[in-house]
Formats: sequence, structure tokens, C-alpha cells
Amino acid sequence: MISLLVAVPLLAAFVSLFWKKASDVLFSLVALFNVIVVLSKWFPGVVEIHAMGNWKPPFGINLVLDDASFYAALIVNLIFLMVSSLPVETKKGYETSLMLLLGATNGFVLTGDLFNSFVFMEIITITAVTTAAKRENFYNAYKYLILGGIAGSFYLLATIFAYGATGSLNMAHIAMVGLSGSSLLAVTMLYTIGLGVEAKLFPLNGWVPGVYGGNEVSPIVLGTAVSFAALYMLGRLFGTVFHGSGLNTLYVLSLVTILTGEMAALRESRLLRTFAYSSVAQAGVVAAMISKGTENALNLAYFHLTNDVIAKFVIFLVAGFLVYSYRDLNGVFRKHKLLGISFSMATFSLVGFPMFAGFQSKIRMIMEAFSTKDFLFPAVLLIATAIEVGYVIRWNVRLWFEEETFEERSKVPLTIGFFSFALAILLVVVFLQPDVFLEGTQKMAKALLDTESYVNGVFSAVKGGM
Amino acid sequence: MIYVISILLAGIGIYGLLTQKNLFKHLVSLTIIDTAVNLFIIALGYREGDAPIYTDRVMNFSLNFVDPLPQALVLTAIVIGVGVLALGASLLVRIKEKHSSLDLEEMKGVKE
Amino acid sequence: MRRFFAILISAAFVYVMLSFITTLEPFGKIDLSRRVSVHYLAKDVNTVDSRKWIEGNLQVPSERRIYGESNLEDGSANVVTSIVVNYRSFDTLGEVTVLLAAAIGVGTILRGSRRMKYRREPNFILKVSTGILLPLILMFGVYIFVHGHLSPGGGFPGGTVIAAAILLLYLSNEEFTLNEGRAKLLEGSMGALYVLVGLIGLLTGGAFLYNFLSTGRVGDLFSAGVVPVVYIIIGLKVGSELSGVISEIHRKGE
Amino acid sequence: MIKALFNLVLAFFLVLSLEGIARKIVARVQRRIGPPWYQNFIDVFKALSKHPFSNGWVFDFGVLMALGGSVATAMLMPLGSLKWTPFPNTDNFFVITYLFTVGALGMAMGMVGSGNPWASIGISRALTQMLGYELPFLVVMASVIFNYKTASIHQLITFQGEKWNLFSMPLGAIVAFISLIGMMGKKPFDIAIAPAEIASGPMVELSGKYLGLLQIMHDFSLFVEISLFVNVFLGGGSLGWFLVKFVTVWVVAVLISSVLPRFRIEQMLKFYWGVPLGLAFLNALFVVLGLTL
Amino acid sequence: MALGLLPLVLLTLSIFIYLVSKMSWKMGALLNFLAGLFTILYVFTLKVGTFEKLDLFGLNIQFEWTNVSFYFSFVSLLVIVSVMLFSTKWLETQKYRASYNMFLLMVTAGSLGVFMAADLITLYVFWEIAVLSSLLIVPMEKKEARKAVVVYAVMSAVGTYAFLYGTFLAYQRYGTLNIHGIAQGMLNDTSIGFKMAVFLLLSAAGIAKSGIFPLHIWLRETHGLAPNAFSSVLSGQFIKLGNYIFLLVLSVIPSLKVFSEVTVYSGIPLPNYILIALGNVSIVIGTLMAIKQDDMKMLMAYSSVANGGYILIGIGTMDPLGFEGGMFHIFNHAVASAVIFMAFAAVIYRTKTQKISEMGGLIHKMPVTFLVYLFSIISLAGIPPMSGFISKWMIYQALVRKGMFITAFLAFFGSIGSFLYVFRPLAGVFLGQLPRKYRDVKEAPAVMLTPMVLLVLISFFLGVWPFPILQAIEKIRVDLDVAPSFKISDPENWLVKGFAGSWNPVLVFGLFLVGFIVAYILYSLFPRPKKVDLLAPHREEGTPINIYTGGEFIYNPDLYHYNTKFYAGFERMYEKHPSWEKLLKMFGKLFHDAGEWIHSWFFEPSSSAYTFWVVVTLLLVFWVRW
Repeated sequence: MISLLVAVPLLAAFVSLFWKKASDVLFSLVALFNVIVVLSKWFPGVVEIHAMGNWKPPFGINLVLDDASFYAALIVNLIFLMVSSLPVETKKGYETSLMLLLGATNGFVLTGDLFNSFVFMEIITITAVTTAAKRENFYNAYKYLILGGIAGSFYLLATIFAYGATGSLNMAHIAMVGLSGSSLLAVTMLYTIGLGVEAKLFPLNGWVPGVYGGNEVSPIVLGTAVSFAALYMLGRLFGTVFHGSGLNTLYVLSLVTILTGEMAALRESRLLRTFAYSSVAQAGVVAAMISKGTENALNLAYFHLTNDVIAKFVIFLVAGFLVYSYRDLNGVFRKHKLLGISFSMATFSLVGFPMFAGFQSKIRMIMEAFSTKDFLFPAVLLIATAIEVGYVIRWNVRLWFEEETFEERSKVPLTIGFFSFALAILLVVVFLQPDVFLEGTQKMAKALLDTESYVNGVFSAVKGGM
Repeated sequence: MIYVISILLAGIGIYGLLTQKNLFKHLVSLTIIDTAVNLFIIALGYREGDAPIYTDRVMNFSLNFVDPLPQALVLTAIVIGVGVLALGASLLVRIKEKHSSLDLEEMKGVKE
Repeated sequence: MRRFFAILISAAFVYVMLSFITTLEPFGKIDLSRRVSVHYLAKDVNTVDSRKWIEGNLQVPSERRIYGESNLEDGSANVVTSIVVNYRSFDTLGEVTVLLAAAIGVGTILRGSRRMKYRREPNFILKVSTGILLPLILMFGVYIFVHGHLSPGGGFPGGTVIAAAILLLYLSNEEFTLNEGRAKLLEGSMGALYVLVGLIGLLTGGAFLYNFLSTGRVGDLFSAGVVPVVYIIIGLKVGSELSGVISEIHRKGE
Repeated sequence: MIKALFNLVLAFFLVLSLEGIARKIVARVQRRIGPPWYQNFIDVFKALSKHPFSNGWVFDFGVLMALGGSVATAMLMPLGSLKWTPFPNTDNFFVITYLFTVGALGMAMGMVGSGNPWASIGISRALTQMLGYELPFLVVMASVIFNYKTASIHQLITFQGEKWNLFSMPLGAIVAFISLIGMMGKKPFDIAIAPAEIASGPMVELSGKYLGLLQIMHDFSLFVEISLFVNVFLGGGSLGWFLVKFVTVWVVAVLISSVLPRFRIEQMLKFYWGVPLGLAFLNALFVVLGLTL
Repeated sequence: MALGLLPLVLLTLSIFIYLVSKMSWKMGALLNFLAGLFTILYVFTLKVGTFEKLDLFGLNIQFEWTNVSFYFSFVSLLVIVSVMLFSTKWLETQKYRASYNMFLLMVTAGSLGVFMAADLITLYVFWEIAVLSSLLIVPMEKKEARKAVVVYAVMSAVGTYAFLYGTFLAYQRYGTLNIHGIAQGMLNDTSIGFKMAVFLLLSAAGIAKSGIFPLHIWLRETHGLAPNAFSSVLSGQFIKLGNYIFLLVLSVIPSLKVFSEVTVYSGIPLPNYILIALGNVSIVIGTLMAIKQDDMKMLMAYSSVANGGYILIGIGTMDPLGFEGGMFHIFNHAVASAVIFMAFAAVIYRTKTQKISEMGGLIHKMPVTFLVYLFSIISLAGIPPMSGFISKWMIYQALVRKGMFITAFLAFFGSIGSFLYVFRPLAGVFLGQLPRKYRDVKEAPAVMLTPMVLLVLISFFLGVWPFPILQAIEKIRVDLDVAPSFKISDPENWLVKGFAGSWNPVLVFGLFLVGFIVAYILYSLFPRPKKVDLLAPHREEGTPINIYTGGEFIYNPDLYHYNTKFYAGFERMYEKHPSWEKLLKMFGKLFHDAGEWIHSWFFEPSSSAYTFWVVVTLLLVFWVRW
């Protein structure tokens, strides 16, 4: 059953090759189907695997569905559902790539095999580059390709080292045997590098502004779904497989990421790029929380990530629309009240003003950090937030109050308006009732840290999972 | 031994990426690194013994086969490398059209 | 200066990696018995208790005859192939997808760029010899992927060879253009077929990409269940895909 | 209440005649005969009886406010002993000083209200000068109050007993006296009403009864300032004794000012914020360390 | 429930108000006013000591209604309500009326929440709500404000987040967020350094909000460029949030007891001294800068800095007189500056400029505005009989009693300096010659005048009969036991008692009356004056004003109004002063450049550089191994 999450998008992609006209519809259908499939598995609680070709782990490849991967898959597929229902012209000619991306992201999230995850990561990179090249953004796409290639090599190397040390590629197997000593060091370091590029860790995140700033599609997809997948994988590898070793490096890197990202965002004068930088910073925040390695911390990390993803979706949606339909953005929100309101709400949630979701996660993260006697991270986070306030306010003021140069109002596609506003409202709802997400992330964190049951689940789970 | 060679190869690739001003050479360096990694994988699987194919000469299972798994992996890795290569090449074609050069110093309209 | 630093850094990199490889077994002295491959070779994946094996209290499978035996769990004589297309078939699907993604990428990126021109007219010898060689090359390619499960080779090399033939056509004949519609059709349908095979496996065997045909005798042409089928599919797909890429790179501007 | 009214009457006659005497003294210093001592009475009554010009209601209001403020202050002022203290409960130093500024503010407002630029310039100078002389004075007063733990004037008088503050804290007394000259607007601190330069600044528009009223106001303020100094630094005593001290302070001040040229505004500030302020703080330090003689 | 409901209801109401104002802004403004009025009445019905725990939003929110909350809420609401009334007319000059109404009400709700919060997180939540809404009002009117608001945002963010950090620091140590709990914890805590850290971090929010020295630079631009009526909320009410924080850290957390080991001088511990020192610096900076401003609103902004310093000093001494003086000064400054800013708003409403040097003689056109301005500056400069004097008197008493001569000196400096700067707009804007371009200016509309007049009357009344408010503050003093035995107000004998001597406000007022009567009698005894018509040149060309200006006759009044560089002589003395503002701006620039550098090193360059960083990271990770 879970295998369909990967198989069906691929099938649809293949079909769309020779049936171009239908590709848009196919995309929407596939996304819908996937969401339904995922929902049908609502928080399984147990570890459920799907052994490909009935080859039992560790010999065959197996997809794993536990609470963690379920939550990640849920978010990813929901985002893709929304993306799929965006107006046609935004993703014209990219449906197939997006479908492949959907399949690959699902595979990346679900797979229980390191090499397999590498393959899917490569697919993600390639499709991402394809989308990034939209609107003649070739050079940045190319840089991304090179960097992705290097990262891929490191990822592969890490995988091979793991294989060399344990003689297997299966996560559960490695987790069970447990790496040790220098081989552990080697593997964790190489994975830090390999994942760092997708997870936007400093200084491996040079590609981000160029790619996110290049067109309207890639930030929506990469900035939300893919980065969620990458950060999930970070938790999975370092939490489940490596028993939370090699996290100090991650901690330091992510702190640097936060500060550098915010500073760069402060000086940035282009809308999309500004928030590209800020998403870098937020990724740093999440990574820092992950690197604490306690259940509570992971829970909050993914809670914050969820809020950030929602906010970012709104922001990039609105920003992408505005940037490519107006020459001069000053005071543009006077033409688009609704978009403006949702944009402002999203940005405020980003900063963590009360009445919005971001507040809940930030407060809780700081509390958690203090309770673990970590006084550095909150300081960094708060400084970063202070900077964030600066540019968020600057942008809001500019987009609301500056004198507008006359350009005739271009029509807002229904879906953009709807999604942005609905999600903005969702942010408020989450502030009022944080448990909406907290329960889910709680389960997720638990699953991520509970290596024991993961291993048992993989090795003694019902085969198939039909 | 082969390990060392492959790693040196990777080092050469890195060096190329660091020094070259021509984007195409970056792509080449990247492929060098890929190759190095593949070589490394193969090397990881090697041992004195037979190729992992049962023929009328080698009929029995025994432990002195070359590890087949790395070879399978390499097969995949190669194909992936091909994909990256193709994509990069096509990007380069367009970059050449847009910025009228592939040399970092001569490209136009790149600096923001 | 720049170069000096580059050398320095690459050297440092090499140093780090070298310090890593000390963690691996020495070259050529690997111990198969601790690796999963041993069971691929012994073709007893279904019978072994993986947990016991991992914990290490399980004997290495005994020496036994494989070649010519029938209805083992995987009937392909070439173990690499059996891994690629059977044990880790999912990777291969991903791999195919990578190719597809790349092809699509090339297509979308190159959309609306100019046609690539050759300097000179292709000469007489090339034209004629193409006519002679083409069928042979094609046949060779087909052979490679049909015998993928018996001998070195398989879908990817075969497909590549076919694509080479197409490239030869392009080189030899200025006017030649691939019918991209057909190519796409073949490509897409083959990819779809692969997934469908997987889905059939899901329906019959309850697992995606389940090997639902009888495996036959190791070493026969018709053996190893779906493996040859999949390899044929892959061969065709890769062939058409790469030819597509080639023609993309030669494409005329719209 | 009676005492308060007595204060007013005393202030009026005493200070007017003293001013006449001052003119005489200055004349003598400058080798002139000078006017008779009652000249100022004549001036005031003449001015009052003349036919004035008024520059709008704020002008009138300002003059009233000035006079009213200084009158109110004068009524609060004790005369050297509890016996001669009109309102023993309300003779608080800060109250008096701030009440005193009402007059200044009213005058400033009225004069600027006249719409004459000279007046504005004069006022701006007067206020700046205030910034100059008030600070050392207030610091000294603060140290005095800190020393006796009271801010009410008559208590200060009684606490001094026989040992005047002039002797117990001479630095403070000196500083206060310098500030006093500034308060009285006598040379060298008469930049605000520099007659030759800005046509006697604030007064420029005054005519007839306005001039007269403001002269009376000026008298009352002089009365308040000097008697404040006398009360705080020269101990107490009977009314007569008080008047003697009053006159001496006045004469000394006049003598000093009659031989000095005029400070420019920033010179004045630099002066006050230099030595006097330093001395004032020195005095405060002594007081804190209990080193009063 | 009634307690916690209030701000939430107001919040929800604000959205409703927005919708209404969309239809008719007048309606919305009126509703706003009514809501405010209702709230101020409702506040009186609340019972002191009611405590509430709500479990909202997954945090447990605690409200407590104390005398302090009552006092602060009352002051804030007084200001806000009058501004709301003022706005019902003034709003017509604005562009974003609906959102202005909404955010104004949100500010109200946020501030109330802050004042009634019993734990610091709740306080922070409402604090942020208030700040955010103010952030969105400030840039509404003027173009320059759009840059200023960023500075404001960052400054207050710095303060707020420092506060948050301190909060959690305390939470981590004492395990509670409730303010009294933290106070308890600090009493039992022995590590002085930790307590100091918490103390200073918490007070950072107050420093930022009430414009105390290191973080004061945002006031000038923000107050100066905010929508004119809102400036009076900013200066009259918003600064009080900061003062409230000071009250919390200084007296709700009994700083004298907590820091008794580090007492410096006359019973005042080090942290209080630090704050007092900051207050001093703010007084000096505020006064000096205010004196040289030409923009009247910015002038008042700096005066807010100075007065913030007064309040901080007063409370910082924790001496009964000083404390009470500081509290009372909160009220006085709120009312006075609110009125002043409203008066300015009225002036700008008519003249469309806020540069002193472009105005003059408006008294002939807007006498009432002039009068309210006059009386409120009398109160601000601390001159009897307005209430402002009383608070300053108390503060001086406290300072002299403690023998803090330097502080006292600076306070005196500030108060004398305040004469200078409050007089500058008086002379420049209202008095003097009326420029020709304002010959047809009219008096501000009645709706605008009413709130100002009312506030002035209140202030005047409390100057003559301060006992009600003094007793209210005395209650607070007893609650926070700041020398509760010490009696200051003595209504029976109409006396206000200091430690040294007392005085009788009624009597002082009486003397005033007497003085005026005497003056008036003298005045009316003598011949009637002939009027000099200052407006003559405005009527027909070429008629002079026949007043004496160095022998000249005035044909063109514009030339004869002295209001540019009013205190040139004094300003010249500190022209080349070092500017903290410039320093901070430089710091901001530094940040910007750092961002630039990061951008150009890590994000901009080619794939070679990316590779470089990848490898370097690998090496770092390998060799450093954190």
C-alpha cells in the first residue's frame, strides 16, 4: 500500500510523457490519491514496513511507515496537493518534473535503505534543478546542480562507508549493529555534509537564494516540502540510525546558520531572496533543536518546522505572484488586501509575534533550551529574531504603505488567494490550539528516537503491508 | 591501493572545481569525482576470486566471489552520473546563450 | 596563489579521506560472510533468519551447487543482475526515474534554443558504413539486454548501445531527425510498463516489484522470472530516452 | 495673612528706596552726583500714570501673571524668624523657588507676546542665564537642606542659631552670593537686558503702567531673592537685624556689580558651570563627610 | 473570568471595529471612543486582588488585578480615551482610518493585558500585541516614518527579547513565571551575579520602551513622525509600559532587600544605581537635544526621554517620597505630554507643518489651543499650581534626603532646561508675529479641544487638591511595602508632607489668587491702554504695525519673528557633541555590511566557492570536532 505513494506518481509521470494534455489533471489526481492513501494510515503507531519484492530486510529494500515518516509524508503530500491545484500557468510544462519530485520526496521520506535514499535524493536534486531553471534562471540552477552533485557524492561515500563497516545498507540493520569509533565519525561527518546541502546548513546553503529567488515555483516546492523531507531525514539518520551521535557538529553549524541567514536577509533588497535567507535561518533553528537529541527538543523542532513551512508557503506564494506580476512592489498590497493580510500574518508568525503559530513554537523552544541548561541557543535565537523583526517590518511597511507607482491591478488566481488566506487563518488556529500539531510532532519525535522499536518493527513486521 | 588512487582522483576533481574558471570544466571535475567515488565503491567490493556469475565453470556457491552488491550500486551510480551530466550539459548550452560565455570572468549579467 | 591554496585544500581533503579508509577492511581482503551479498550469492534470502544472522550466531551458508539448479528464489545466473533487477529492483526503478527526470530536464531547459550545426558535410565513408553497421549495432544492443541475466551486461548498456546507433544516424545524415513523439511514446510506455510489472507483483505477490513468474533453471535464457522482461523494458526505455536526449541536443528551434 | 501683606508693603518701600540708594552709590563710584534716593518712587508713579500701549491680551496677561507670581512668592517669605513667618507650614524652599519662576515665565510670555524680536532675544538670554545661576545655587541649597534635614526656611533659620551658615559652610555662601547677583540680573550678569545692545530686551515694548507694574514685580523678586539668601546663610534675628543684613547684602552686591563689565551669554554659562559649580559640589562633599566648620 | 475577558473582548471587538470603520470611519471612531469610555468605567468596578488562571493557547495565563494595575490602567485609559475622542474629528486627515481604529483599540487591549498580567509570559504576550499594533500605526501618515519605524521595531525588539531571555532565565532557576514567585525566588537566591543578570535583562524592556539612555534614539523619529494624534498615545501612554516594567523590577521584586549585599550609597543597591545613572544620562541627553530641536514634535519626544529619566530616578531611589513622586510623575507626564501632542496635532491640522521656524503668532488664531498648551507646559516644567510641580517636588525631596547630589544636580538641570525647551514652541509657534500664510487659519474644532481642556482641568485640579491620587499611590506603596508607615498626604490639614517641611497646595493656589487680584487691582487702577494691532499688515498691504523695533516699522511680519535657533547662544556651546544616535546607526550599518560580506562570500559566488566551503567544512568538522 505505501509503495503506491511512490509508484503511482512515477506511473503518472511516465504516462504524462506521451499524454501531455492530461498532465495537469494527472498531477492533481495523483496528489489527491496520495493524500488519501496517507490519510488512510493515520498515525499507525506501530512500525509498518513494505518489503519490495517480498525480499525481507536487510536483503531487500523496504519502505518504513511509522509515526515519524507518516507525519513527514502527510505534510509533503498535502503541500503537493496544494501545489498541484495552483493555476496552470504557474507550473506549465513542469507537471512531469513535479510529479517525479512528489514520488521521489515520498520515497526519500519512506525508504528504510540508505542507498535507496541516495537515489531518491538524486532524483530530487535533478527535478529541483529542472524547476529551478524556470524563467531562464540557468546559472543559479547550474550552481545548484554542481553543489547537489558534490553533496550527492558525499552522501554516497557515507553510505558506502556504512556498508563497508556493517556490510549492509539497511538503516535498521546499521542501527542494530551500531557503528562505532572512527567509522562512526566518518559516516556522521560525511552525512552531515551530504545532507547539509539539502537541509540548508551553513556554509553549504549558497544555492538557496539563487534558486528560491529565481522563479515562483521552486521556492514554493523546495522551500517547503523538500526542506521538510531533508530535515526529517536529518532526524531519522542522527536520531534513529546513529543513536544521536555526531550532533555537536550539527549544533554549531546550525547556530552559525541562523545568524548568517538572518544577517544576509537583513541586507537583501529583493523580496523572494529575503525570505529565502530567512528560510535558511529557520532551517538552522530546526537543525539546532534536532541536534539537542532529546524527545522534547525534536518534538518542538518539527512543530516549529511545520509552522515555518506553512508560513513560508504563504509567503512564497504571495511573493512569487506579486514579484512576477508587478514591476514595482511599493504599496502593492493596497491593490491586494487579502493577499496582503495573509502575507503579513505569515511574516508575523515567522517572527513569532503572539496571535500566530510561530510564537508558540519559539517560546516552547526557548523554554526547552533553558531547561536543558543551554543558554547559548536562546540568545542566538532571540538575536536572530530581533534582526528578523527589522526586515519583516521593513517589508510589511514597504508593501503596505509606500507610495505606489501606477500599474493596473493584475487579477489574483482564486487558488492563490484561497490557500494563502486559509493557511494564514490556520496559523492563528495553531496559536489558539497548538496541540493541533503538537500531538503529531510528539508522536513523530518519539518514533524518531525509539531505535529499539524501529529495529524490531523492521525485522519482525508483517511483510508487504497491503 | 585502489582506495588511495580513487581518493587521489577525487582530490583532483576537487582541485579542478576549485581552480577552473570555465563552467564546463566544473562539470567535468564533478564527473571525475563521480568516477572516483564509483571506483572506490568497486574497490570496496573486490577480493581475489571469481566474478559473481554462475557459469558452467563456476557452478557452486562459495565465499570467494567478488562482492556483487557494490557493482550493482555502481551501475545505478553511473546512470545517475549520466543524468546529472546530461542536465548540466543542457544547462551549459543555455548559459552560453544567455551570458554569451562559459568563463566566469567573461559571463555577462551574472553579478547581482 | 589560488592554485596553491587549491592544492593545499585538495591535499587536506585527500588526507582526511585517507584517514577514513583506515576504518575499512584492507583492500581485497574483504569478508563476504558479514555482508548481505553472501545471501544474494547463496540465493537463500528467504530461508535465512535475518535477525540471527545479524547477531552473528548463524553459520555461513554451506557450499552448494547453484548453476543448473531450478526454482531457486532467483534464477538469474548473473548475481549482479539478480541484485539489480530483483533484490534491489526498487533502486533500479529510481534509476530509471533519474534518467527520465534528466531527459525531461534537458527537454524543458533546451526548449526554444537554436539548432546545433556541424562544421562540415559528413563524408561518404561515414554515410555508407553507417548503413552497414546500423543493424549490427542494434542487434548487439538487443543481445546485450536480452542476455543481461546470464552474462555481464543488461538493460543500461544495451540501451546505451542502441542510443549510440541513433547518434550514428545523426552524425551521418544532416537531415535525419528522430520522431520524438514516437520516442516519447516508447519511453513513457516502457517506464509505465515497469511500474505496472511492479504493480502486478503487488497484486499477485502482495509486494511491489514481486517476482511473479517462475524462476526456471539457472543459466537458461528463459529463466529468472521477470528479470529478463524488466531488462528488456529497461533496455528499450534507456535506448529511447538517450536517443531522445541526443535529439534534444540537436533539436531545431521552434 | 497680615504678615503676608506686611511683607508686600515692606518689599515695596524697602526695595524701591534701596534701588534709589543703589543708583546713588553707582553714581558715586563713577564720580557722578546721581539722582536722589527717592527717584525710583517718582519713576514708578510717573510710569503708572502715563498712557500705555498694549500688544494684545497675552501681553496684559503676561504682566499680570508676572506680578501675581512674584507677589505670591513675596507673601510666603519669612523675615528672619518664626515670628515673622507668614505661613510656617508652606515656607518650603522648593515651593518658593518654583513659585518664583511663575513670575519669570509670565514676564517672558508677555514680553514675547509683544511680538518684538528684541524681546524674544532678551527672553532667550534670560532663560539661558537662569540655567547658569540656578544650578550652583540649587546644589548649595541641596547640601544645606541635606545638612539640616529640613527644607522649610524658618526651621533652617532656627537651626543655624548663632552659627551662621556663612561661617559653617563658607564655600556654599560664596557660591550662593555669586548666584544671587546673577538672579538679581545685576552686572556682570545683565546680558538679558543689555540696554545698549538689544534695547533692554524684554522691556522693549513696555510703556506706561506696564513698565510700572513690571518694576514693582522686579522689586518683589529682588526682595524674595535677597531675603532668601539672608535667611539661609545669615542666620536669624529680630526684624530690624534682618533688615540690616538685607541692606548690607544689597549694598555689597551693588558695589561688586558696579565695577564689573558685562559677560557674554556663553561666557556667563562657562563661568557659572566652572568655579561656582565646582565649589558647590565641594561644599556638598564636605557636608556629606560632615566636615562643616 | 471577567478580568481576563476584558482584553480578549477588546481584541475581538477591534476586528469588528475595523469592519464598521470600513463602512463609515466616523462610526468606527465613535464606537472606539465608546468602547474606551466603557472600559475606563469598567476598570473602576474591578475588585483589587482578584486573581485568575486561564488555560488558553496551551500556556497558563495568569491575571491579577492590583492597585498598581488599576493605577496604570487608569492613566493609560485616560490618555487613550481622550485621544480616541480627539480622533473622531482628526481622523479625517488620515489615509488608513479603519486600520487606525482597529490598531488603536488593540493597543488599548494589549496595554491593559500588560498591566493586569500576573506572570511574565502573559505580560510578554500582551506587550507584543500592543507593540505590534503600534508598529503598524506609526508609518501610516508620513513618508519618513517608514524608515523610523524599523529603528523603533528593532530597538523595542532588543529590549523585549532581552526581557524574554531574563524571564526564562528566572524561570529555569526559580521554576515559576509568576512575578511574585520570581520575587520570592530572588529573595532566597544567594548568587548575586545571577540576580543582577535577571534584573538587568528584565529592565531592558523598560529601558527600550520608555526611551532610557542606551535605547532612546527611536523616540525622536518615531514620536516625531507618527500620526500626530497617535504621538500623544505613544508619549503619553506607551512610555508608561516601560515605566511599569521598572516598577516590577524595582519594587514588586523588592530590589532593596534582594540586592542588600551590594548597597552602594545611602541604602541604594548597585542595580538601582545603574538604572538611576541611566536615568540621569537620559535627562541630560533629553534636555540638551530637546533644546536644539526645531521640529516641535521631536522636541517633545526628547522631553519624554528626560521625563522618563525623572520617573526612573524617582522609583529607583525606592525612597517613599521618590517612589510616590515617580508614580505621580507618571500621571503628570502622561496627561501633560498627551495634551501637548494633541495641541500640536491641532496646530498641524490647521497649519500643515510641524517646524517651529515656519510658524508664529498663532495665539491670535487659536487662543484655546494656546492656553491648553500653556497650562500643560507649566505642569510639565513643574511649576505650581499645576500637578506637575508636586511630583517633581517629591522627587527632589527624595534626592536631597538621600544626599545624591550629582543626581539631584542633573535633575535640577533637567527641570531648568525644561523651562527652556517648553518655552521654545510657546514663543515660536504661538507668540510673536503671525506669518502672512496663516492669515486665515481658524481655531481647532470643538471636538478636538474638549479632551485637551478636560485633561488640563484634571491636571489643574490635582495640582490644587492632589490628595485623591496621592492616596491611590499610597495604597500601592503599602502593597509593595515601600516604607508603608511614611505618611505623605495629609488631607485633614491640607498638607503635603515631605521629610523636610511640608506645604499646602491649597494655600499656594490661594496666594496665587491674591497675587493676581492685587495685580489686577493695580492694573485696573491706572489708565486704559491703547491697543497695538499686531494683525494690521494682514488686513491691507503696506500698513505698518506701530511698535518700536529699533526704529523700524513692521510692514512684513514674517521677517520680524524670532524663532529659528532660539537659544543660539547656548546651542553653540554643544554643537559638536558626540552623537549616540550616530553610533547606533553606525552599528546598524556594521550589521548591514556583515550581511553584505556574508552574502558575497557564501551565497553569491560561483560553484568553485561552494566547493571550497564544502571541503573547508569537512576539514573543520574533522579537525575541530566540537
